[in-house]
Amino acid sequence: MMNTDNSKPVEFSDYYNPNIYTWCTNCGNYGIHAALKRALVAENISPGNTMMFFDIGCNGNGSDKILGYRMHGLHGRAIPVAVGAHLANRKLQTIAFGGDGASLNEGVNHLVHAIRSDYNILFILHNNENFALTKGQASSATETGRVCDACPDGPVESSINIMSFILAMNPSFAARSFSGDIHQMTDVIRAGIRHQGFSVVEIMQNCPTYNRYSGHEWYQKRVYDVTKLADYDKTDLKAAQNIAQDLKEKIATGVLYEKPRGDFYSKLVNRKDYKTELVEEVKAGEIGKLMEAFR
Amino acid sequence: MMNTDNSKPVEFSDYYNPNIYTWCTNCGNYGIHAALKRALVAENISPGNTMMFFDIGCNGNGSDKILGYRMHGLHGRAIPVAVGAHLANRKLQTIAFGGDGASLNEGVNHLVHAIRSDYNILFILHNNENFALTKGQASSATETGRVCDACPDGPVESSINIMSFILAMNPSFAARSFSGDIHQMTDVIRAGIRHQGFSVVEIMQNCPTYNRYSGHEWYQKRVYDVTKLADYDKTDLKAAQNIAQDLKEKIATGVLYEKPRGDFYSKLVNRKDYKTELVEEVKAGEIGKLMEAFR
Amino acid sequence: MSTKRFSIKITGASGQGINSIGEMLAKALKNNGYKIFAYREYPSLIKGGWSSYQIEISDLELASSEEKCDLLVCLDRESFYHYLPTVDAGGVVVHSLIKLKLNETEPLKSGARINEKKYLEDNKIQIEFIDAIAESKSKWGKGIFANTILTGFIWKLLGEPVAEIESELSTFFKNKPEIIPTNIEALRYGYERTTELKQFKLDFKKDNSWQDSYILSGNHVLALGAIQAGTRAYYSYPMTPATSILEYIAETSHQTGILVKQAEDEITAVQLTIGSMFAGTRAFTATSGGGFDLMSETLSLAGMIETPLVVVLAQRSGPGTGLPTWSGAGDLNLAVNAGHGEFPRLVLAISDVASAFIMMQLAFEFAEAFQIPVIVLTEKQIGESLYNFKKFPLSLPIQRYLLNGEALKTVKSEDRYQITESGISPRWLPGSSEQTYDANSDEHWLDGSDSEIAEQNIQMYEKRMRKLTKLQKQLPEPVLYGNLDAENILVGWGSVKGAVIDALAEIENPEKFAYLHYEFMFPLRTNKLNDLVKKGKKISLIEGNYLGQLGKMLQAEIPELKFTDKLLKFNGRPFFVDELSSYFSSK
Amino acid sequence: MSTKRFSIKITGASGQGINSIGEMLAKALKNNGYKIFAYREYPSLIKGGWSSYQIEISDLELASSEEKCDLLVCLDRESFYHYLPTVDAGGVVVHSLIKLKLNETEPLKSGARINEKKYLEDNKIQIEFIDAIAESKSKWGKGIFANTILTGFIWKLLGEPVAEIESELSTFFKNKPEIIPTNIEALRYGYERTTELKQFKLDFKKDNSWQDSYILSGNHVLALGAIQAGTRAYYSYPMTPATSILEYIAETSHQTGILVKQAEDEITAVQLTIGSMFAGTRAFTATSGGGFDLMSETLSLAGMIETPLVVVLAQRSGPGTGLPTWSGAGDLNLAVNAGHGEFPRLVLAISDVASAFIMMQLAFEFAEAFQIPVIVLTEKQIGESLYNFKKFPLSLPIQRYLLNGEALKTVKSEDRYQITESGISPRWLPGSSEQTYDANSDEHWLDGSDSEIAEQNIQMYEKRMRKLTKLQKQLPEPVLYGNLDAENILVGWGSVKGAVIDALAEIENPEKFAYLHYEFMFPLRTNKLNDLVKKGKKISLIEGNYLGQLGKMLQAEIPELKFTDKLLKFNGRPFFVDELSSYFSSK
Ligand SMILES: Cc1ncc(C[n+]2csc(CCOP(=O)(O)OP(=O)(O)O)c2C)c(N)n1
Ligand SMILES: Cc1ncc(C[n+]2csc(CCOP(=O)(O)OP(=O)(O)O)c2C)c(N)n1
Ligand code: SF4
Ligand code: SF4
Ligand SMILES: [Mg+2]
Ligand SMILES: [Mg+2]
Repeated sequence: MMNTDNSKPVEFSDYYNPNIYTWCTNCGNYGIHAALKRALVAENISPGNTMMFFDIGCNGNGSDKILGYRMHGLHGRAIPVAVGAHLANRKLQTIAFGGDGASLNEGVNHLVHAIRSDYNILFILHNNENFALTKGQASSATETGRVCDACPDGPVESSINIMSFILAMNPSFAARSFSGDIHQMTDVIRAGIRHQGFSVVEIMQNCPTYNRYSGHEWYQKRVYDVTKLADYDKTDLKAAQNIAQDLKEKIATGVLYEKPRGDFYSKLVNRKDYKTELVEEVKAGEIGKLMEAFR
Repeated sequence: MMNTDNSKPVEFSDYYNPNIYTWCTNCGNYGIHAALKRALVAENISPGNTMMFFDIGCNGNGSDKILGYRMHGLHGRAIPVAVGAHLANRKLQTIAFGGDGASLNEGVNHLVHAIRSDYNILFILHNNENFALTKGQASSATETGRVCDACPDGPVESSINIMSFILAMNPSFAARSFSGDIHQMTDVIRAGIRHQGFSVVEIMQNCPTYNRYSGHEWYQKRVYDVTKLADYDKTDLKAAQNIAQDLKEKIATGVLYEKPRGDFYSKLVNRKDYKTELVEEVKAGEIGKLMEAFR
Repeated sequence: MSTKRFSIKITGASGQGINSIGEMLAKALKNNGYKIFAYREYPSLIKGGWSSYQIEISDLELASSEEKCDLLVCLDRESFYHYLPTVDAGGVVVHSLIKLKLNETEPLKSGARINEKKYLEDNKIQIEFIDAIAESKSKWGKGIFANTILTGFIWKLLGEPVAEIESELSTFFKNKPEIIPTNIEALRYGYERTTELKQFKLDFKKDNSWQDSYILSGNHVLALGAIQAGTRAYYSYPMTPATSILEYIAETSHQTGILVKQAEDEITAVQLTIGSMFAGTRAFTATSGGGFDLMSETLSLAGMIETPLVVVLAQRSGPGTGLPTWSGAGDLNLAVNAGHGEFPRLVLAISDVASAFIMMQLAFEFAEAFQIPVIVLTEKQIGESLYNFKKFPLSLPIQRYLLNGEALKTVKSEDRYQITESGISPRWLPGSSEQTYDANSDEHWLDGSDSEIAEQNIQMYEKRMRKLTKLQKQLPEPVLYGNLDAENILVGWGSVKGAVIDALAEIENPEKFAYLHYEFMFPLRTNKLNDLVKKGKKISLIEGNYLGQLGKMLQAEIPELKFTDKLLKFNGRPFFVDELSSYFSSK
Repeated sequence: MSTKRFSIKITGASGQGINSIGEMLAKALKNNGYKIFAYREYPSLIKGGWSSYQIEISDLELASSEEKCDLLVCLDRESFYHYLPTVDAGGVVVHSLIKLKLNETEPLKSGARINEKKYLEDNKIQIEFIDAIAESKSKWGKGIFANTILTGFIWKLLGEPVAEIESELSTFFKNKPEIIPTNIEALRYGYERTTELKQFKLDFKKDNSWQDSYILSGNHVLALGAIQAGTRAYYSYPMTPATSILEYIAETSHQTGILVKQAEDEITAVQLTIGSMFAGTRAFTATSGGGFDLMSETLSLAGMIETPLVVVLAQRSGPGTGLPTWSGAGDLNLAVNAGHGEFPRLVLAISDVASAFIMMQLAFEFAEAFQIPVIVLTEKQIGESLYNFKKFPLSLPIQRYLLNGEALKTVKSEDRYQITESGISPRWLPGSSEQTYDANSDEHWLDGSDSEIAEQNIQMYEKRMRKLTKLQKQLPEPVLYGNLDAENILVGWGSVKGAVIDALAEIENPEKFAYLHYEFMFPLRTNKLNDLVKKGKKISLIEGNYLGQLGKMLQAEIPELKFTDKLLKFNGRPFFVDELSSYFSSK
């Protein structure tokens, strides 16, 4: 179920979709798409060998602006549907995308359980700290007290630091980047693709329209790359948890944590001896033996 | 909306419901109900002043074996329905109950968000490490690899340490107890009732029928009460997180963490000047002023 | 082109400010004594795409739009391409598109530009370019007065005196007084600008008493109806076209004291709602189809535990995410059948602002009187269109149907789910007595305790379902509008009403038609329709969906019912008055 | 008491082991050449309450139970109180209740004990006490052989030779050979025990070829049907009465290699399923009503993106949590209407084991052929009853309806949602071509890209809905059982079939009746029924719900259809053959 003649290297233009982007000027999503394409090209994965699952949200409006086998599904559900596809055909690269609203509000259950289940997919979380597509309401990542649409006094709930949340769930791979840094995004996405297990990449995504608090410059001033720290050990979960906490002064980016531990499918005892993918196995099942037990 | 003539102290028998319990012999739920009643009596809260919200699960089968204004609602939803009731009438004591399946599987979103929202209710989590009512399937709290119903090889997913999960969400009150210790359960339930905010009490609940791994004696040997530790500081979140991790050798119980920070309702700016409860305010709204804006 | 109304379409990309132009014009027109109706189209994205703010002007009260327009204003190219074909013969186009080149070839594929040159010529449409941004820049050093210039220019084309629009502009910017003077200048500049275009003349009777009429969206009025009904808590998760209810209730929460919680998802929103209703306040939630699906398990819960619940289902075009910012009426079957198992429910459908106000009050009334879930259907077309009207309909008295006073002293736990003839059992609130009960989603007996005894199970099931019989008896029959003796009857529900009634007011042969309008969708009353069927009337169906969902429901009740015609529309657009007028005229 | 069958009810509290006794007896009986059917009642709790394992014995193939029984065995008091009234006149009761005192007064309230003494006398029922635990203790030092003693005793009452039950017991305990010898002793002890009771004689023809027939539950066969159809992944969240599908597929997963994931909730389960189907394997999920509600948004998604999906809805009695371990057929309306917006779907209803096997294969066939969601209804009564049968029905060839080979070389992205006459567009799997597409839940155009252009929106909507027309044409008409020329026609679906057909085999006047059975519930085929209506037959409805849901659907299609009678049952119990026999006989 892989079609590509791998002799021809994948090019950036292979992902070109003639539909016109509909994001606002300076929206961070442009950078994310650019990095995504670069990473896929660098990994030599063609559109025909990629499955992408988009959530409903501004981020998801990119689904028809790129190529690949895509689904633009339901709000909050990009992760489980991607996992289902991945389990059926692991030969293709599976990537899911979701906003902070999708991932921490409507679909937080999926994030929690995907991390503990170790599905081997890449999840890119577009964190713009609001529900952008519905015009700027608060998400779990919106700062407490920040006035926004439908919330004249700002939310009273504690805000969730998404990376801290992810790291508290004991992931096997967690990276953070910023939509203004295409190089770093490309790198962490590539690392996420290569990691065997559930790879979460949180991207702090500019939303000049609804998030005027932390814009491009604001982030630019604060982000730093952990790989540039002399003694950073990305296999140390506690260290990652500590460094991820600051979202005000110095914001850690890069692969904050990575410790492979095998993925879901490869731990399934009953699939150990199979060389084929589920998608290749659809044929009349052998029920004769099973029926014998009921005589 | 409070009916009780408070002059007459509440008695244990006030909570007596003639329906016969349907739990298995030695089920930990018996002890939990006993402690619950004791705590309510000790706090002098009558059934008529209590609202209890039961989940679907073995724990929820207690709903018609006690008195109080009760709802036995949907699987996984005890928390939000309890919160809705509480917000409508804070004069009554609101308590929600749920199993580990309900709280970490079907309804984990509610647990995450109730903690960050600081609703002033008590939540009692019956953790028997399985889906008991549906006959013993794995929950998120079931140990990895533990063979159980519908899982002949045991779950491959990482198991969730429920108290660690709760503490990672930065709660304002988190206690753990064991269904074999009625005194301690009574104490932590009372502390939870008194706490202003979302109080989670995890009870490690014996399920002799489906959880033969960690029975009464097993726990008995391992639990210790943090209040008996000379230098335990229950306002230190990190300390609580550390001490909560061990579920194998020495299991910490008691109020592990408590740091009041005000509850949801009292943070609502537009409710500041109200002396009444929402339930007392239902009358024709004054829309005249509002309409002026549309001329 | 209708002589009974004049319509202006202001179009542009999302984010270009067409709504501000539209609102200002709409208010100024109504302050001038005209009656207006405004309709909006916009895409599901934040910037770009094409969108429109369309204003109808008349001396009749309106509740619908034309598909065609008399004056089209275009701020961006996509909008021009898209909306040009909607300009009526003899109409006018004003645009700000630098170096616009009209297409002169026939379109080859779906969605492509029409032969614009030919269209303009064939239809004798005048077109004029105004480089408003450049003019603004050259006058005031920056482009931001472009929209004000255009507003002034449009006002001039309408032939209205400049004073009215000036005063409306001042009101519009009242929170930024510093910018008013230059905007007034820009407005006058636009108004006085020379033009080749013909000037329209609004040939409608002005009604001075109309000046302090209201302009409100259906969602505003829906929220006001709920506030009128004593709502004290609102729980919701944003979803178009219900989001503006959340926005409005939140924005006014300091005035009303309503507790507003944006929940983490729709399941939470509806569970919070039923929790609050259980405790005894009035609360509701609103969502669209996808969110409603998620709430449906809770509808079934409400039916079982006999706890009142009010859920607004604001329809858009489905399935899936569908056309999230467009209208539709395809969720009637869903509202009637969602939620597992069998339980009594009431489904109401709002059709316009008056109906929004009353239906929300009735929703609470019936939910509490019958202890059932009530689903209120509305549509993007109703929720986001702007209606112009003078008087709010009647406020209904609030009744709670709760035990209190003496009754509470003798009540027993077993009364809560008493088997009664009507199916309605006594209800009292938590905290009001020491006789407590279990609102048990497991099948239960009198005090809510579990029961698996067949005989009790039947009795309790029948008791619940009997409420449906009583409820149906209590609901009104649908209302017949138009010539009550007409030969041709149209049956419909929802926003269809506005378009049909407006069309009947515009055609030559209105006496041939009547319109039977359903607002109480389930359980259905069918006597009136049955009579019409018996009288041999020609009955036709009009609905905003593909399947003719109401039609099927009616046919299940009235065997003899056959539809002469079915007018079904399911492309996200509402029924337009002009398409209905042609339909009627052709009969 | 039917002469065509004999029925034994083994009753006790949950956890007392009645299922083991039942299973052993059932297998031994079928090994003896009898035909059996077993039906289970149990409460929604782990220990306690009352439950029963009922075995019907006959020389006819059976698919239903009697309400009454000939032999009642009671291991605990609650069961005795509850089930005594189900013992038929002339029957026998065996119990182990120490110091049981029969009630001799009339019951005062619902659910209370009947006047037991009078009931026994009036009906000439013999009763005997066996202190099986004490006897076991006195013989072997511990009580655990009590059930085996009772099994031996029952076998003796049936008048069957002891060898058969001995060999079945050995098979039953084959994994614990060390306990077999003492159990055999206990069995013989029970068999040889003296008794005052009359001995029955099973007066049925033995069929030796029946010895290697199968005994399986409906859920087993449903799973086997899915395995036969090539299912490679199963995703589910436990919920009675669907849980045993999960259990069975998990237990056999080493043999089948099926990937099994118990999901964190139902939304996840159905999303995993549609994801796997999108990628091109065959996967499905099963749940009951409450979980189905949560899945309904995904049905709508599947409809929109035209991705095959198979969901089993295992019905129990609702609403809410309802009677979680009891049966019902109240979710037909839900299956037909769940999920927002309009989209084509297929609803199938299983009626017994043969149907379970075929319907699961057809579910995948239609889901893939039409690229639609397929909902398969079943019931606790079917899923958890044990059917005894000899041959699995036919296996259907597997077709995938996917582009492959040469076709893939010329395919274009725009082919994916091509507008076709049938409504079905080409589908090819991810990875099979570099021409990719967007399965877009937003309304879209040919390659799945967003579209808000009215004309395209209509075309795509109509294309999807056209599939419904083709599908309906392709589905078979319902099957008419019994005397095809009969005057009285019963129409029904689901487990009703077994009871009706069994009853027709037992009554004196079968020629007066025929039964029209629906398995394809939506879209409905109504020609056959229409013909019967036109012929003036008396049509009656039989359904396991209150509203007569199929009846209403049929009436919406066939105006002339009136029901002479409605047999509606909604107390968690299936239709029993004896209640239907009396109904028929009274006609
Ligand atoms: C079930 C459901 N509920 C609500 C919505 C409406 N909705 C669409 S996008 C969105 C939030 C988007 O926020 P986020 O996930 O952060 O994405 P962003 O737009 O910020 O990229 C919501 C609430 C929906 N489509 N479906
Ligand atoms: C929506 C829904 N899904 C599934 C079920 C079936 N169900 C009932 S209880 C339960 C799990 C119970 O586990 P837990 O919450 O840990 O409670 P316990 O029985 O262990 O006390 C499940 C899956 C249900 N009632 N509703
Ligand atoms: S609203 Fe924000 S996230 Fe959405 S397109 Fe605009 S800038 Fe991007
Ligand atoms: S199964 Fe477990 S939790 Fe349920 S009643 Fe029995 S012991 Fe208690
Ligand atoms: Mg966002
Ligand atoms: Mg549990």
